[in-house]
Amino acid sequence: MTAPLLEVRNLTKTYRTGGGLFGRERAAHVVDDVSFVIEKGATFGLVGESGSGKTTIGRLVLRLVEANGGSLLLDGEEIGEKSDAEMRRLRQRMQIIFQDPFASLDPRVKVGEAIAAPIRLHRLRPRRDVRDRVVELLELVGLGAHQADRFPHEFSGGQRQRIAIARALAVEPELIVCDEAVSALDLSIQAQVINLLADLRDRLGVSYLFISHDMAVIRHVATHVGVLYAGRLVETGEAKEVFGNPRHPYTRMLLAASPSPVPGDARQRQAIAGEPPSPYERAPGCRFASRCPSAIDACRSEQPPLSTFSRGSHQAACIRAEEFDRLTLLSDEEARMSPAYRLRIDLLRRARAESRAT
Amino acid sequence: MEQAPVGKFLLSRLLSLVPILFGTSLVAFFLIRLIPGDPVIALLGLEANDDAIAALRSSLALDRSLPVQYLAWLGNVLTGDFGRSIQGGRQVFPLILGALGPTALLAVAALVISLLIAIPAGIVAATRRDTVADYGASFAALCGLSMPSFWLGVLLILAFSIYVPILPASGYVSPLVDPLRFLSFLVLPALTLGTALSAATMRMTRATMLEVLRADFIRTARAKGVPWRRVVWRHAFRNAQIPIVTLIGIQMGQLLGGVVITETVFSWPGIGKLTVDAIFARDYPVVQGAVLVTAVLFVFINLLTDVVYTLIDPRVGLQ
Amino acid sequence: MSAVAAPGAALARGLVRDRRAAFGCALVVVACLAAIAAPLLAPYDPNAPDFVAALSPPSSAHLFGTDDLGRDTFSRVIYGARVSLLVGLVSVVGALVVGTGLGVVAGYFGRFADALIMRVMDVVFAFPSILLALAITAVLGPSLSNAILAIAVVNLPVFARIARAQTLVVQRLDFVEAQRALGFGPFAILAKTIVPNILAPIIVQGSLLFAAAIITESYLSFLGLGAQPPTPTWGNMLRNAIGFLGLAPWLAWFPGAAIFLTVLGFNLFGDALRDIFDPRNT
Amino acid sequence: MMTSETRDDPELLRISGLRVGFGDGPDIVDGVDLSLAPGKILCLVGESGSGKSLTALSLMKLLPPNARLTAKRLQFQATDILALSEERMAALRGDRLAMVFQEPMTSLNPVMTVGEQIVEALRQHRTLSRAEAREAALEMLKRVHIPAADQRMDAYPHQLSGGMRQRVMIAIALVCRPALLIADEPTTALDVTIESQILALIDELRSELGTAVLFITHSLAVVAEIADEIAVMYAGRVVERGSRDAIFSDPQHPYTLSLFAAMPRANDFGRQLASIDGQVPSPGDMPEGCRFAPRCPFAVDCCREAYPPLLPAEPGHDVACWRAPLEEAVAKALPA
Amino acid sequence: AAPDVLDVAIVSDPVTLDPALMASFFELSVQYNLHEPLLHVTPDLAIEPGLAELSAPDDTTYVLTLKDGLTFHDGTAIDAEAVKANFDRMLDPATGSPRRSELGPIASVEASGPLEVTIKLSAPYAPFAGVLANRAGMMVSPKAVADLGADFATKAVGSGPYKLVSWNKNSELVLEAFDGYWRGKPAIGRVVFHPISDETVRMTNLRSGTVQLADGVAPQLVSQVEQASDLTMKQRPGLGFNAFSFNNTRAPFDKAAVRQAFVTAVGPQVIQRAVYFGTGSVSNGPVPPSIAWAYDETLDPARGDAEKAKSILSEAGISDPVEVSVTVTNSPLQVRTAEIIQAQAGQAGFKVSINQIDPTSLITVLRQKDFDLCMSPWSGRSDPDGNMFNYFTKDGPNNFAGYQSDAVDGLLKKARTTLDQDERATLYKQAQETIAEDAPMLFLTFPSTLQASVAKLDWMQWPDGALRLQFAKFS
Ligand SMILES: Nc1ncnc2c1ncn2[C@@H]1O[C@H](COP(=O)(O)OP(=O)(O)OP(=O)(O)O)[C@@H](O)[C@H]1O
Ligand SMILES: Nc1ncnc2c1ncn2[C@@H]1O[C@H](COP(=O)(O)OP(=O)(O)OP(=O)(O)O)[C@@H](O)[C@H]1O
Ligand SMILES: [Mg+2]
Ligand SMILES: [Mg+2]
Repeated sequence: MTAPLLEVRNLTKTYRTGGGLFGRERAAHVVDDVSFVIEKGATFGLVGESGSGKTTIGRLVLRLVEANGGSLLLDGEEIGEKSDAEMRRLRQRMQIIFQDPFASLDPRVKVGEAIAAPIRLHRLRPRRDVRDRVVELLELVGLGAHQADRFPHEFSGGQRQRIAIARALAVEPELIVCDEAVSALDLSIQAQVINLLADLRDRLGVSYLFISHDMAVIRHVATHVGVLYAGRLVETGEAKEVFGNPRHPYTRMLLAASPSPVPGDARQRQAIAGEPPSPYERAPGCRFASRCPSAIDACRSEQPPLSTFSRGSHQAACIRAEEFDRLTLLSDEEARMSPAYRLRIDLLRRARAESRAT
Repeated sequence: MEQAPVGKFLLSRLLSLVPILFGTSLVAFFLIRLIPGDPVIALLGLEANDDAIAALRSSLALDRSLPVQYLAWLGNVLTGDFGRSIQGGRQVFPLILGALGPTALLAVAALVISLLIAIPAGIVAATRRDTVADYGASFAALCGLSMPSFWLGVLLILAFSIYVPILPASGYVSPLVDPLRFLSFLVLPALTLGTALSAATMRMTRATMLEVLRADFIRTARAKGVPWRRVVWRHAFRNAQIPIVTLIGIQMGQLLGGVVITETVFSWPGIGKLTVDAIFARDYPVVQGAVLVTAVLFVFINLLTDVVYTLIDPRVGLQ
Repeated sequence: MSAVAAPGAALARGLVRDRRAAFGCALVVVACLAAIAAPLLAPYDPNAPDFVAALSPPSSAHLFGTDDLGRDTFSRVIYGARVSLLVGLVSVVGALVVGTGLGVVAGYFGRFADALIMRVMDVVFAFPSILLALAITAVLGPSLSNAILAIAVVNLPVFARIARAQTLVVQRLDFVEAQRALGFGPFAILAKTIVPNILAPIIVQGSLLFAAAIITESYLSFLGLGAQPPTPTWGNMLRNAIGFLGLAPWLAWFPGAAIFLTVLGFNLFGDALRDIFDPRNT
Repeated sequence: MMTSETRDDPELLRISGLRVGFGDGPDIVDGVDLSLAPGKILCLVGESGSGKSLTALSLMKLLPPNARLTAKRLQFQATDILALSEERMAALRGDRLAMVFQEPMTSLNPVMTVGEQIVEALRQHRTLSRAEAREAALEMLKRVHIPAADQRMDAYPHQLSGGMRQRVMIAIALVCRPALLIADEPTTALDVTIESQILALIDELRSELGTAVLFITHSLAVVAEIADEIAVMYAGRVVERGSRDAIFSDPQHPYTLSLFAAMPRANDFGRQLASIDGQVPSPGDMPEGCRFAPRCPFAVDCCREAYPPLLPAEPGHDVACWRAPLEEAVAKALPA
Repeated sequence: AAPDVLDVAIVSDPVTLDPALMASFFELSVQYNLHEPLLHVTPDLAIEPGLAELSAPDDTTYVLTLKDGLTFHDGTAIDAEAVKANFDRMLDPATGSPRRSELGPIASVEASGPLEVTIKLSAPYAPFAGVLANRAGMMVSPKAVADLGADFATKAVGSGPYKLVSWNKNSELVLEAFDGYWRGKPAIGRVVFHPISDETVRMTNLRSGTVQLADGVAPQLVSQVEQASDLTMKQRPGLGFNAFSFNNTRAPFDKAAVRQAFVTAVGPQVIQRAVYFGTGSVSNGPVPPSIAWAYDETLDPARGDAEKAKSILSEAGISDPVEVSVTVTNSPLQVRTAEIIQAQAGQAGFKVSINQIDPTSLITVLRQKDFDLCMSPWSGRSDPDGNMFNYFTKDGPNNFAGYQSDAVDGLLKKARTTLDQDERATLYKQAQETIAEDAPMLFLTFPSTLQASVAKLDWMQWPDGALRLQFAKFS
């Protein structure tokens, strides 16, 4: 059996923050014993509450921040110990699209050059073809060649995000960490980018670690899903398993809270009461217990391991995982829309099909 | 890891002093001996004859081999004995400390003056970019800059002790002895130096402020309704401080190393003139001692700047 | 591709647009021209004394008057540009390049590199410039180039420290991390990402130290370590003039103005450089 | 006092003929008209780069220095913002008029703790003691659901996650309870639970204080949830405008339709999403007629010749399309 | 009331206050106030009794008789033992005192009575009285020397009109009138010396009244000071000379003709006017007109004559340009002088480069003969021997030129041991003539001593420039 493209084992990250110059240091346990694998051509969707450590995991995977513990295997090879020079070579195989595209673009470099530089660095195209490649990439993300000569601050938020995507794609990596990569895009551009990523996956076997808050997007793109809560994975497995039969109360609440684009529909959206545990303190027991409607005493005494519920690759870290009913989510929103809406969408589809055909 | 970061940092910096001082002492010792000229001849001048030279040389132990001299000196320094000046026979360490005091007082006064002039001027220039205020401030700064301190010093003396005789032309008295007279002596040299320093600080302030004023968080501050003046001082200026503090650290270093020309013009008995005179007289013990002491001072100034960085910008860590 | 369009073109466009920059550039060009074409421009031999005409005030025969030996100040100011510009430019540019390099390396790599580089800089800084100049001269012999070397060495720590401090801040920004993620090596990141983003204060410092270097040169040549008489330099002329403060004040005006205008030119030019290469500028 | 004033005002905000350009380039925002009543939420959706953020920034008069702003009318609470001095404008900002910016990472001052930054906004407009202000700021941080809020008060922005910074920004904007909140994609960095909490908070403010909101977002779900009014922008112009229900149940403009069609939906894993073919025209090179025409499958000659005015399709629902309503114009032409 | 404090600007801070070790000309001003020599010299260079009276029973014996009841500043008596101890100290090779050679061929020093010291010489030594009126005659307290050890140099205890109060390096040196001074307590109670090395700054200090007396007025400022009604400018021909040594030991100046040509090319009148602004006088030899009896006014060669210089060169078969370097220290006066020499010699076929060095290196350069032409000015002594012996005898310590003339060597040695002044005058004039022919040195000017004060200060000026402030008072 061939090794998966990326295997993450027991990853742990603790930030130390000094309280001022002379204050005592405090430790924030931000990522705690996280393990998952990403097969070639798979998309691992990472979801979780804001601040739960998703970005940190993304950065740990690329070793942009160093883990406090755990190992990272790329093609079965440990990369946690690689020297800087070796890491640099590996970086061509792994890329990250940062959550904040503006901060991750050098304000003094024109975007065309920002995209061209990695192509030249890794000698992915002969010099004279670089410019064409840059234009090609810009067009792939819905920007035009004329935008290559502008600076990052001259772009809108969504445009910057697309530039960041184009730059990551430029090195033709095998694994891309997409940290909220499509969240600032309007729906049609988002669709274009998601299609592009899917196409790369299908044609070239590119894999993704896809971090997003948007359940609809995750559902659309992810083959596997991991649900992160306060630095720990609480549920993971194949996407259709997890979405179809969520076993951890947090996952269930997350899905239940997902909004629906049907007016009037979403009013039942339910917020999760309470707040996540502070990363500075570590209480025994399940981290979600304080907010969990189904928590029992046992939940507060011991941290349940991730395998509590295990069917195939589907795992959940909840001692009551077996007890929950199947969660039925409202399915097709379009069906609930007005007739006029459906008629016009249908017209649009047919007109598009028509114009593409000619 | 468990120790407060600053403790660890201080400790490592203090440890780093050991090789620095060793290196400095070695370089200082041999560098000054590289320069042709003989301290004994320098001392005896034109009247030197061979006997007198030989006698003095052996009484100063300058006739021994260099490594022996170096080790002997180093040994003495380690016990706190920096030796005696060849010129005049004073104890080196008190001599240096005695000169460092006036220099430090002058340096602090000059820095304060320069900051009082330069920071507001730099900020005005940056916020009113391309207005008369900006041009005026920049013009004045460049005048201050292209005016060598010996000129500025002499012109100030002409102005304030001859045409409008309100200040003494030059001199020094310890502030412990007569604080008022001390102040009257301090004004002109501090102004001379302060003006020169303020040129650099003003330009630096202007440049970094221009940079910072474009940042997104400035827009946030304005969106909060913070008045422009406060946006400038509290948001922009604080973010512009790293290069300014660096510059101040450098200037402090330069000042404590001595400002020969200003000291000469105002007869200020500082470390700069002492060191330069000692260099010219090839007064080995004084030069070596002064270099060592300044090196230690610099290490401390830099340590201080590094600590200040962390206070200014939480993203900067120690080490 | 045009994203890397020649900086020269950008500069030219910037100069056309910005009148101040053009003025600064013009000043620098005039100074350089004076230096290059001195023999053509100077009406007199700058070193030929004329004791009868000593200390004569500006007149039509001697535009800027004459000095204590009756030499034509105008000619000397023109010739003075040669040494002064050379010293200013070479020593500052040299120190800027090397010092900035050391500083960013220290700031970026931290730890051992930082400790080593910055402590060496401390030591260099602790040595009085005159001592360094004398020592360099002692080893390499007295010449103008050694004076330049000495001035550059003394300025080295200044640039190193500023560069290091800025690097400490900039290297934590996301876009630097992005470059690392893209697989750029540390030196590529330093050269292409960090340096352009810390250049503003360094350019400012450079254009300021230019003036200081001209004046330091006069000090060194005064000690016999720089340009030797009768070679005129602006610093020397200014220094000499102080002895004639009451007698012949014009001796100071003209070299002083030459320094001022050149420094003004370099500062305006430096500002313009910064603005032109700062995309966020209008 | 202030709230009563806003309540009486039928129109809190009225923009007409807003144009924004850069340097001597073309107008990027090209004649936007919007209005907003107190207590209402107007959602601005549209193509990325169409000028939504610029429109928002124009209202705050916080456009970049090289931007050029012109408008027929820019009126907030009966004051003409366009004519306001910078000082008067500053007094307005953060107090009655607040904004959450799109870039959470760079919009917070890196050298001030988040607590200080919220306190500052508060003390700028309210006379409060330091302790009171801190108390109120902490309260606000809790209301935007930052965990361990009292510890986070003293954290620096770089120590927070993206979503937390975004919430700090929201806290700053809300702390003075503004009459108009301009929120530029405030919830894109937030997970669904916090998003809904923030939306609830906004809703609360709206009902408590009559705060009106100009809400820029790409999430149709969010729009569906909170909008009273919707404006759809494309290439610097508003192409469709109306009440939420009107737009959702009766979307008219082909661009609006494209947005809806592009939504990923349940159970379509692996299927292509419906994106729009072609490129957005560049601002310097806008087509003569309808700006969407080159990408519109319904476009006919007249679309390419003249720009369609924003005309009411129904009362309170305006659309800028020559071919609206579509079914009448094209149904016959298309094969079933 | 007249002020009781006099602030004096001097050119540099003294190195040492120990007269046995002092070496710099600029220290004299301070030294003469701290340590009065055994004999006193008048402004006209006559020698008078001071602390002691000198008699010479024979050509090689001198007897010093001390005034009774004199004490050093520390109260110890100035008696024969103390004087002997001083001589012993200066003569002890281990002291390394430059005074040792000045004192001449001393055979023995005896305390022949409580207040009487007998000094025996091994040969007659004509300058001896002059020497005792100078540095070598300055007596210090032997007790203080013993007690203070290495600190004596900074705390000197002497016998002069003023005693030391405090000395802050580079700042101020404070003296206080000595009650026990033999002429009576000086009129001015306190004297503060301020070392101010820059000539312009010294004058601004004087003009502002921060100091009331300034040493070393820059020549170009003389006329300005003279015009100022509230200032007094005093000038008086000095004892020394401004000259350059040719390096007689190596090409090109090993040939007398080349030296002659160079001397002819350089016009001292121009230097006197352009550099010294008319102060002082032109010099063609080592003895200044202030030492009238030995001054040779007949020396008047053609100078500043480029044509003649050229012809001398071509007669000697030397083809120009002759490349030489001229070494000077970095004082403005010297650099200006060098620039003029460069220009003038340039017209006569010399290609002159200027080599600036610092003053410390100067002495090394001179001693190592590492130069072609190097400044070697002399502060001068009241006796012509002091201006010539060390410079022109074969192994004179200041014979930097490497001048080897049997004739001059013999004349100078003879003049030293001859006690009759007329005879000595002839010998010195002969020597000066020979020197003028051989041209081992390039003589330029005899500088004047230039000092200035506020008008209300009454003071006397000495040719050696030393300020003797017991004779000063505020009017
Ligand atoms: N400083 C600037 N200089 C030049 N063009 C700019 C500048 N800022 C923005 N633009 C241009 O203005 C247009 C509108 O920008 P804006 O930020 O308003 O878009 P947006 O609608 O908010 O998009 P997004 O949804 O992606 O944030 C964009 O095409 C952008 O390229
Ligand atoms: N440099 C740092 N120092 C201290 N704490 C940090 C640092 N960086 C991140 N954290 C903390 O780590 C936690 C996780 O942050 P991370 O950015 O990984 O969250 P996230 O899941 O990406 O959240 P979001 O969805 O909001 O972006 C947060 O609690 C944050 O405060
Ligand atoms: Mg994140
Ligand atoms: Mg936007």
